[in-house]
Amino acid sequence: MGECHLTFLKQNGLDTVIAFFIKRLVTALLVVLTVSAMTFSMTFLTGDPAIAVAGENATQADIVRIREYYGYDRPIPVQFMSWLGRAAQGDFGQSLYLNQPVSIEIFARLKTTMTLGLSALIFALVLAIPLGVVAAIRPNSLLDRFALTVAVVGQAMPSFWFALTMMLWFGINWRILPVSGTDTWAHFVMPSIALGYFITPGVMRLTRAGMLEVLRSDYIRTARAKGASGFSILFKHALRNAIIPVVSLAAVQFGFMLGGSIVIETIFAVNGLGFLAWESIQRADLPMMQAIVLVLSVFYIMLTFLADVLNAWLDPRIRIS
Amino acid sequence: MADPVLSIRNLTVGLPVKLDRKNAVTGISFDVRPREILCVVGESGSGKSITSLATMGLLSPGLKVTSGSIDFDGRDVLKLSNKERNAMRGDQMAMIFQEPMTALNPAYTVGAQIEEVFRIHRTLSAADRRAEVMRLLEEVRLPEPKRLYDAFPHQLSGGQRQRIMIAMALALDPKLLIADEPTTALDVTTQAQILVLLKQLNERHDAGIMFITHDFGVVAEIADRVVVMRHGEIVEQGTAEEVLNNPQHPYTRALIDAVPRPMTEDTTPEANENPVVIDVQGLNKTFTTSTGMFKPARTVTAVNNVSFQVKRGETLGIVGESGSGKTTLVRCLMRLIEPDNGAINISGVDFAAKSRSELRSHRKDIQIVFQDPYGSLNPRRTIGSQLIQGAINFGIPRKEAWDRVYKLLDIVRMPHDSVNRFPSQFSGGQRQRLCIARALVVQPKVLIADEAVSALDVSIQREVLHLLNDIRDRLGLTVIFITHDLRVAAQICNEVLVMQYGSVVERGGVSQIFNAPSHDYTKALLSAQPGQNWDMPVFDEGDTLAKI
Amino acid sequence: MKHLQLALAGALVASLAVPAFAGKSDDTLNWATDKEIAVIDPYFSVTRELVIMGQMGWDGLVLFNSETGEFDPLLAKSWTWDGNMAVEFKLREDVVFHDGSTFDADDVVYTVNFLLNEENGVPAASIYNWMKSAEKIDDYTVRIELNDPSPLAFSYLSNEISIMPAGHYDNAPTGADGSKDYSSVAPVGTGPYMVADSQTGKSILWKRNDAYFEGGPKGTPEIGNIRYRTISESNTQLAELLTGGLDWIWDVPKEQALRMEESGQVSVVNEKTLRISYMAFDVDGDSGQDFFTDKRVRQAVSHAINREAIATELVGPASTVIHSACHPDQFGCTQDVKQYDYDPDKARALLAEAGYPAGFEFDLYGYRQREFTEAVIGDLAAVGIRANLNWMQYGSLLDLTHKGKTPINHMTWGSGSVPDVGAITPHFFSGGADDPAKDPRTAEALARGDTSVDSAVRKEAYAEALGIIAEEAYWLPMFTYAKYYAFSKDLNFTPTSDEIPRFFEATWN
Amino acid sequence: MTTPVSTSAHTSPTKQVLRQALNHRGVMFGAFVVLAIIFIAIFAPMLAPHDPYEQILSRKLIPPVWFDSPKTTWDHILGTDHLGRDYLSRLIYGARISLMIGFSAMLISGVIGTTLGVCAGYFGGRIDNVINFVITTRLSMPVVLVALAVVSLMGSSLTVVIWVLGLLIWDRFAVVMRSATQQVRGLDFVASAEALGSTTPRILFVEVLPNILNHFIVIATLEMAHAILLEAALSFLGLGVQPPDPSWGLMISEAKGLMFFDGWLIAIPGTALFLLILAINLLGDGIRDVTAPENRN
Repeated sequence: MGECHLTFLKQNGLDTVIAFFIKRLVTALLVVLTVSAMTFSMTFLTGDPAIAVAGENATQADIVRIREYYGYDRPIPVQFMSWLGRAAQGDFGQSLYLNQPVSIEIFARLKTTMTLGLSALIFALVLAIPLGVVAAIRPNSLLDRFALTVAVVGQAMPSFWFALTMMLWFGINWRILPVSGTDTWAHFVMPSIALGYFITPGVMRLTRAGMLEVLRSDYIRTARAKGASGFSILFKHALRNAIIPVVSLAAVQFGFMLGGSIVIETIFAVNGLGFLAWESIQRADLPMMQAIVLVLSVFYIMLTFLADVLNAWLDPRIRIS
Repeated sequence: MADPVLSIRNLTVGLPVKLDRKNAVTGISFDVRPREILCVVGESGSGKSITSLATMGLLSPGLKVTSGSIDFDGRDVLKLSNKERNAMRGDQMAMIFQEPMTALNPAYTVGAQIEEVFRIHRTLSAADRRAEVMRLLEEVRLPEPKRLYDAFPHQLSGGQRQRIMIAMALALDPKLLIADEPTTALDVTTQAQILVLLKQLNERHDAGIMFITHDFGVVAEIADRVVVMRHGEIVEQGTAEEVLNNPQHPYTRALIDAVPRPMTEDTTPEANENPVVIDVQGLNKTFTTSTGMFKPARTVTAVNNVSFQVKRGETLGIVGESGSGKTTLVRCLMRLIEPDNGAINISGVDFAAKSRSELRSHRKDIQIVFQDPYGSLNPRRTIGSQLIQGAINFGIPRKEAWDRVYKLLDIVRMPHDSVNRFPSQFSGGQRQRLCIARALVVQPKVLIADEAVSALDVSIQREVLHLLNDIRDRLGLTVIFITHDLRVAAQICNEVLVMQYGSVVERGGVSQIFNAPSHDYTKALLSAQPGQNWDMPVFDEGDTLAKI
Repeated sequence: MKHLQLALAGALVASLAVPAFAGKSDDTLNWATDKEIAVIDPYFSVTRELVIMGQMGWDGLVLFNSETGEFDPLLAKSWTWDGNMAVEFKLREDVVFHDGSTFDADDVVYTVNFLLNEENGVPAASIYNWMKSAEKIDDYTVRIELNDPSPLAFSYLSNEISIMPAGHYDNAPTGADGSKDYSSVAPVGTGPYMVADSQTGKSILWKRNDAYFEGGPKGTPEIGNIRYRTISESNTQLAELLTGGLDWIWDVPKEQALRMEESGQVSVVNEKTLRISYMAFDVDGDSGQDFFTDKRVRQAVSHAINREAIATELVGPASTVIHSACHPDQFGCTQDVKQYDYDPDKARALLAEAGYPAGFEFDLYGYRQREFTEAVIGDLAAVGIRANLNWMQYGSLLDLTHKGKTPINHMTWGSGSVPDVGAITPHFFSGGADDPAKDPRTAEALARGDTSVDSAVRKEAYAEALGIIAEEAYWLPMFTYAKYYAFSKDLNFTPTSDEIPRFFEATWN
Repeated sequence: MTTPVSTSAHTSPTKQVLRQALNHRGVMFGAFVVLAIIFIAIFAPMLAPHDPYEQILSRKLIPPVWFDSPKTTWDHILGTDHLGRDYLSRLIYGARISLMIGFSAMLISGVIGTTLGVCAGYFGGRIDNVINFVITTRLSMPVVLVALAVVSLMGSSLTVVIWVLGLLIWDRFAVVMRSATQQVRGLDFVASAEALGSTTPRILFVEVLPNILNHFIVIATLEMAHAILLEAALSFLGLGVQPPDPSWGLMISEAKGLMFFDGWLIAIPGTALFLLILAINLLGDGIRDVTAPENRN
């Protein structure tokens, strides 16, 4: 890999690469700015955040106190600018509910969500790529149909239903997996499957389509004409090329999973970012909501960037001009 | 004569059901002998590629050999197991394909891809393998083998890639080399080089070469023996000498007859007194491409200070190889692409100076027919609605517009009921006729044909060329004819512009260009034409393809 | 091959088998709610969970005895009232904090003064702003002065005012905005349990305080560890309870509770609470949908809803239908007011009389236990009133009700577990933002009750106000909430109506 | 193989696709189920045996007839829900709401996404850059989270849910339509229409749109399914359609509490939802198959 990057720098010139990074950075900043403005204004769709903070059974006096304490009486643009200024320094303010800095809390939860997201991704890839490959080798065969069924069923099943059904069988009836929590790796098995299964269809279809296309391509015919064995053709020649778009998809899906794990984290009591987001939404914890949306969009942008870099690394046509 | 390395007997390859023909190849038999080049010639759909793929055992799953045998080196390859076949392929028989751009795996260096042949079939040390690859790279005349070894396919030109393919095919000194239209996708100068290379290699190696082509010029250049195929059957086979100069079968004759003749006689056009219709002055167009994320933006000068004039009723040929800027030039001319600067005067209107909305009313003066007969008609609309659109756009009453359409259908020799059909129901040649009709419906002063016949089989090519000439004369059109093929240009043009790297390098009458070219590039183009030394026989009118 | 597969499968199951990390076997009581707890401080967290854990980690001066209805001495040995406006506490001398320091009068004075100092920003002001000051008489005597006569004083002292060691908040870290972050001070109290470990959004582990003083009303803690877990999804709580991952949950919906009881795997108890359900009408017509300015329409709605069915079928056996704007268990809460029985025909007649023979359509707002509200909508539909449900977060809904934008809001009130009408009716009918009617008569009567410590005077004043509310049908009091508790058969636990489970009293069977 | 294959005269591409569709099992199954559900939705008042809103608390949670329970009755074939409402009737009426959510959200997102995608793909240049930025921004916002937040803050009602979903899920339309338009824009018949003096709107509507319609239909089915699933997820968290309107997502969410005990409560609407999504997806896949360029002549 290191060698690859060296060639990559050598062949393109450092300037080009730096220019590319700067361009991406500017776009990323603009996106983040737009997203933050939208989330900030969105959170003022509601009435008075002070009431949410005060909680049930609070008196009017309590609410007024809280409103002044947190500065909700200032004009919204003023609040946005001051929030943005602090956010730029990594300070997203205090959580209204958890009474501690938002950034610390998010950072703590991110670890759990990343663990869950990564294991879900690995599950999805391990299931989807071989299925996609097998389906592409023998289109319309029994295996292809099976793979297609996995894909179609996966797309049609609400993830929460799948999760709860798994919990019923593996957790309650057979008792081979812990129901909820994050204490051991076994706790991550069901949430990872539930979350990963959701993206399996997409990865599988892309692998299948990519393999079908590549297997039809001229260079596979060349490889066959060379006398290469079926195995070498499949893995060395075909998969190597078909996997490139899958890598991008996987990176992007990973981003979606981080933001989409709300339901799964809620069901399996995984105290990750998704759960924090959902709890924050329920208690109208504005600073927390804003920061989570922002962090997730930054993550998404970083992941698409990573996907591009990975693509360039895998695909010499992009890497070297 | 040596025993044949390949001997095909009564080979029949079945087509999957539902198609109009039962077999892709029906009962064909021929031999390939060591050290000989056998050319298999035919138009598209003749079954020539299928024959070669069947020999290699590379037929796509839908196609099945239903009878016959393919004896190679004493064994019937149709009866070999997969493993035996793999062992044979790449070692004893090798193949070169048509599209050098896609035939190499983009993910590996070309060195690694050649090396793979040794990995598969031989046990050699890494150093030995590398040495072998270097030897091969040198043998196929690639510059700087050491650097090329680590290059990826996309970094090479088409010709270089085809040389890599050849090196790969020759790696283990096979007994049989199959080349499936190996030069068709290449520019004519590159084609000439590759043909020379193949001939040289043929002298040094023992391999028999089976060379698939549609181009009789190429056949004349390299063939020892020729097999002519049509609709999956062999219509004629014999030595190159016999088939080229004394073809027996009417189809062969017709095919040869349709080959564009090189310009030999001096036909200086009579001085044309007509007014100038197109006056282009100092046209420039540069593109800035930023194709990849890590690639620096590149500036390409596609059209470099081009000026020319065409008079009414003339046909101007613009000739150049791919990338010479000829297509960009005409698209700028029509303002389908915005030129950077320059003046375009078309019958008194400066196209370059008008705003796009002002331009609309003048668009009818200049029309275009494109190369790809499949992309230039909207698959979702009936032919009629597409033909009439232009007239409607310029406010012609519906009835009159339909009259025009029917009249034009007569001119392009298409039936009137074509208007109710969809493009998918027409062949490539028919579509090109319809495109010509569509362009003419607005009664343009200038018609541009942008490689309008390049995608067509040679026999159909000739018909369309005749049609174009006919229309020009009947309607008093001015035609700009873009082509990469000098021979085609010679058949239809009065004058020719030769372009290279965006610039016009030479301009002159057809006979002047052919007989007394002044620019080196024009000379190179001319000398690269395949089959120059072949004196094409002429047949009676009776043997046109239409009759067969 | 087959054998190998079986062996592998067996190994897999074995390696996955859940360790018994819960329950009697390792002396840990696991309980869960859906809340995330980040702040372990009863003053800086306004959740029910912290009231519960506040009782575990800290002690107040007194403790409410739900059996006798009296206050037992806790950190105080005894007390004497000096008129209505001051009370003097004698303190226990054998109490130590978790950090080893000894409890005395300084700690009480420090705690009260800390609460009263506005700069400290302790959120729930109503629990302490009845106090004027605390004063140390001697090491074990404290005098608390009141601002006004306050009948709820002891309720707050029992449930809400936990005594912190003197100087507890002095070393609080300074937050980003320069203010002190008191909420992150490590919890130290005198209670029967102390915090051993906490992970935000996941769990808080309490371990037994072996140095807890003997002879107090909280008894001596038996169970070694009590772990609180956050599990938001009720199905998951249930699954954990059934598989032994949890020992105790509450707020179980009735049907689930009944099924679990049938299964016999866990103990299920339905216990009444001080929370009531009510519907408040937009009496002023501020919402723009002025149907409910007409008393007959309000009464029609009251007759249309089958509260009895909702209480028995959906809430649970311990739930009762109520008729006045308070909980029957609260002091001063008379049910002797005008009652609106379930009578759809009468409802239709009243509607026709009010000019809506064909009914009408309006927006109904709710936030808690949707099936209860859904049942209300069903009943209203039966008399021709179509209610569009607007389901909201509590905060957003409260904001709307304060602005008077809700034609009807279906809400609940828990009175902070205070068994006195003073904790509910005055909040809603003294002319404040929550007052749907702003009737000066109720405000006047309630003020009389609030400022007296004479039981008779208070009862009479409250009865007057409750009578007006019922007569005018400003509210439709619906029913008392009853909570289903489900817990392990290993656990010996008794629920109380104040919704403060006393885990420190729980034992293993 | 460029062998020209003759097809019978006067068949439009649309008819050819239709003929292929009729032979495609996925399309037929999908179309059958979707049409059946649409039929049920339209004729709900005639098909439903009871008023779906009529509640009888004393008759709650009657199991479906195939259960061995003394409570079952043929009056309530699929039993009753937790408020004693007829489950079959609610299921039938639920088809209306679920379809309406899916269809409306798809329509909103389709209009937004197609407009953006076609403009970006056709005009290119700066417009493309700006629209690309908008798409990236949208993609970077987590859908479920934003939907939850907005619905939670604005209060959930059918209209809010439809608009929030519609305004959030247009990204795939935009991305696909953009690349499809780019592809069509590069074809010569567009250049030729331009040369023939067609106006830009005319080119867009007559030349470009009909040729990207198949992509639109495929994405439309996917997004419709997506919207219905998202609504179900919102409902699961209590923020979807509000009772008493019976969307299938809401029925699942109301039944989930009893899923460990009375599985049928969640299985019935769950299966209905699953079938609908499955059918829509199969339909979309099938349409993609039969309209894919390699399958056309």
